Amino acid sequence: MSFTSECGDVLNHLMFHKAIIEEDSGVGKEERLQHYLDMVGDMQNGTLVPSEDPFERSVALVFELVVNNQMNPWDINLIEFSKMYLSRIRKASELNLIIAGKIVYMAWEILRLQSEQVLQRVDRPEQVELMFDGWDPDHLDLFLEPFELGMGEMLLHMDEQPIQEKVRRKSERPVTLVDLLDAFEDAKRESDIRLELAKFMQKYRRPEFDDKAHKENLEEDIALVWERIQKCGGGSVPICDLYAGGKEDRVKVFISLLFLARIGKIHIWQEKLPFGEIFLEVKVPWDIAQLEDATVTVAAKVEEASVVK
Amino acid sequence: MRSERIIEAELFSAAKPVTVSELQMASALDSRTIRAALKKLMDEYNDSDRAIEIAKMGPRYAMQVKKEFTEPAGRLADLKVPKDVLKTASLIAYYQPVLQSKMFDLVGSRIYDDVRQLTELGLVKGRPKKKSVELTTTKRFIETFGIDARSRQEVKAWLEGELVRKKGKSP
Amino acid sequence: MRSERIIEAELFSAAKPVTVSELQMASALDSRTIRAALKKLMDEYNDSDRAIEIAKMGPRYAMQVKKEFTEPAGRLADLKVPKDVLKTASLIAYYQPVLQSKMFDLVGSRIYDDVRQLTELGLVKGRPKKKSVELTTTKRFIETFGIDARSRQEVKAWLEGELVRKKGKSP
Repeated sequence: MSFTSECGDVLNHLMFHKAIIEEDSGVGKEERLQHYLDMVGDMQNGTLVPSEDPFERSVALVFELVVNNQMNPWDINLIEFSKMYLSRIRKASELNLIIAGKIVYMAWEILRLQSEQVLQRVDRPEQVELMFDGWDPDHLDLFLEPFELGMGEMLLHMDEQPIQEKVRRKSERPVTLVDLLDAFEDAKRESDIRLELAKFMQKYRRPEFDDKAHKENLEEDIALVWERIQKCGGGSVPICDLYAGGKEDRVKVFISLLFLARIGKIHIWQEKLPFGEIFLEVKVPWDIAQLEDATVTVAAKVEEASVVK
Repeated sequence: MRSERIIEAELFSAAKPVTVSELQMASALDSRTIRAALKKLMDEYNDSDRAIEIAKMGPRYAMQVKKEFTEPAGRLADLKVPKDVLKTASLIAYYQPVLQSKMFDLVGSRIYDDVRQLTELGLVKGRPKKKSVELTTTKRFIETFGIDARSRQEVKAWLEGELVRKKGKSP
Repeated sequence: MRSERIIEAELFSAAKPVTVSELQMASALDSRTIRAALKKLMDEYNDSDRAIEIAKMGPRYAMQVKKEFTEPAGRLADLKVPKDVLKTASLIAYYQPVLQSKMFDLVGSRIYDDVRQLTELGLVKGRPKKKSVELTTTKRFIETFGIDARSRQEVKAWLEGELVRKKGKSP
C-alpha cells in the first residue's frame, strides 16, 4: 500500500467521525476534526508545513506514525504505538512529556485490564466443587431458635441455588485513532492548566532569598570551617574545638560540617546519644592512607582537593 | 434500517445491562421506538429455542445466555462468582437486611470469607450495626444474577417466589 | 439439548473468535457435530435480517454484529452516559438558559466534568457570559431523549409538564 492510500484510510476515519457530529455538537469538535483532515490532506500532498506549536507537531507525529506504519485507524495497538511514539520523541529536540505520559498511561491501562482478565481466568475455582465443603453441619443445629428461618431454610438444603450468575458477552471496543486524538486533547488541556498555574505561581510567588548570595555565603562558611579543621591536625576532633563563640557561629560550623560530611571530606559521629560529644575526622583517601609515614603527603593532598564543588 | 435490529446490535455489544435512556443515547432513537423494539426482540428471542435471551432487570435490559445453557457457555466465559459462595449470597438476599452475626449462626465461620468475596465483587454491602455488620444486596447483585427487581424488597420477593415454585414441584 | 444451541451459547459467551477444538473442549461434543452445528447456525443467522452474524475467519468462528450495524450501533455502543451526568443534563434543560456558576450551586464541582461530557456528546452547549458560561440544550438533546419539542422553551415546558405529571401520580 502506498503512502497516499494509507493517508486515505486515516482521512476516511476522520471523515466518519466528522459526519456523525451533529450540527450543534461539542464546542470546537468539528473544527478540530476539520483541522486534522486538513493536516492529513496536506501530508498526503506533501505540502504540510511543520508548525511552531509543539502540540501541533505532536499531533502531526501521530498521523505520520499511523500512516507510515500502516496502522488501522479503527484499531490502534496502543502498546506498539506508544513504543514508537516514545522512540520518535526521544530523537526529537524537545519532549512533550505530558502527551507521551498520557499515551503510556493509556497503554498501561489496557495492559492492566488484559492481565486482570488473565488473572481472573487463572483464579476461577474448579467447576466441580462440593457445595457443602467448608460448611459446619454440627454448628447448624445449635443456634436455630432465635432466628425465624421461614422458607429461607430451603436455601440451606438446596443443591442448586435459585440464583445463578448470568453469562453475558464481554464487550470490548478497540482504541481508535479518534480516541487517541481525544487523549491528546486531554493532555493538551492538562498541560495548558499547568502552564496557567505556573504563570500564576510566578506572579504571586513570595519574594524569596537571593539564592545566589545565599549560596556564596555558604561556600565562604564551609571554606572557613575547613580551615579551622586543618588547624586541629590529624585524628578525631571534638566539634566544640571548632566553635569560635556565639550561637550563630555554632550554627555556621554545624551546617558546614554537614556539607563536608555529605561531600565525603569528613566522618562525623557521636559517642553517646542524644547529648554526647560529636567528633569528626578528616577522611583520607584509601591509597594514601596505606602509607604509614605519609602524614605530610596526606595533608597536602587533602588541601589540594577543592572544598566546594 | 429497522429499529429493533439497531437495538439488537446495541444489546449485543453493550458491556453490561443497559437502560432505555442509555440505548437512546447510543442509537438516537426515541424511547417509544426503543421500548417497542425491546418488546419485539424479547418475544423473538425468549419464546424461541435459541440459547440466548433478552432479560429485563428492573429498568435494565441485557442479552444473556438462557439458564439451561449457562453451564456449557460458562466454560468459555469469564464468570466471577465462585459457585460455593452462591448459597451464602442467596441466604443474604433472602434474609436481608441481616446481621453478619446472624449469618454466622446459619453458615458458620465461612461467612467472613464469603462476605469478603461478595463485597469485593460488589454484590453485597455491609454497614456497621450493633457490634456486627448489617448485610444487604446491591444493584450489581440484581444485574449479575439477572433478577427482575428494582429494590432489595423485590429481590427478597423474587427469591420467595422461586422457593414457592420449587416447593410446589417437589412432592 | 440440541447441539447447535450449545454452540450458539458458547459462541455468544466467548466474545472472541474460537476454533472447533476450543468449542469441543467447552462443549464435550465431537468435532463433526460441532461443524454441523456451525453450518446450521450460519445459515440461520447470516441469511436472516438479524443484526448478528456468525463469521468464519480462517479456522476460527465468531458471533459478531453485521457490518451494516457496526456504525450506527456498535461504534456508538460504548457511548455511555453515567446516570449522574444525565441528572445534570435534565437540570440544565429545566433551568436553561442557565449560568454554569448557578449550576455549580446546584450540583457542586462535578458540574465542570459533567458539562464537558455533555458538550462532547453534543447534548448541551455553552456560551461565555458574565465571567461564566451560559448553558443550553441542543437539537441533539431533543432528538436523543425523544422529547416532543422544537425549541428550548418547549423543552423546558415539556420537563415542567413531566414533573407535574409525576407529582400528580405520587400520593
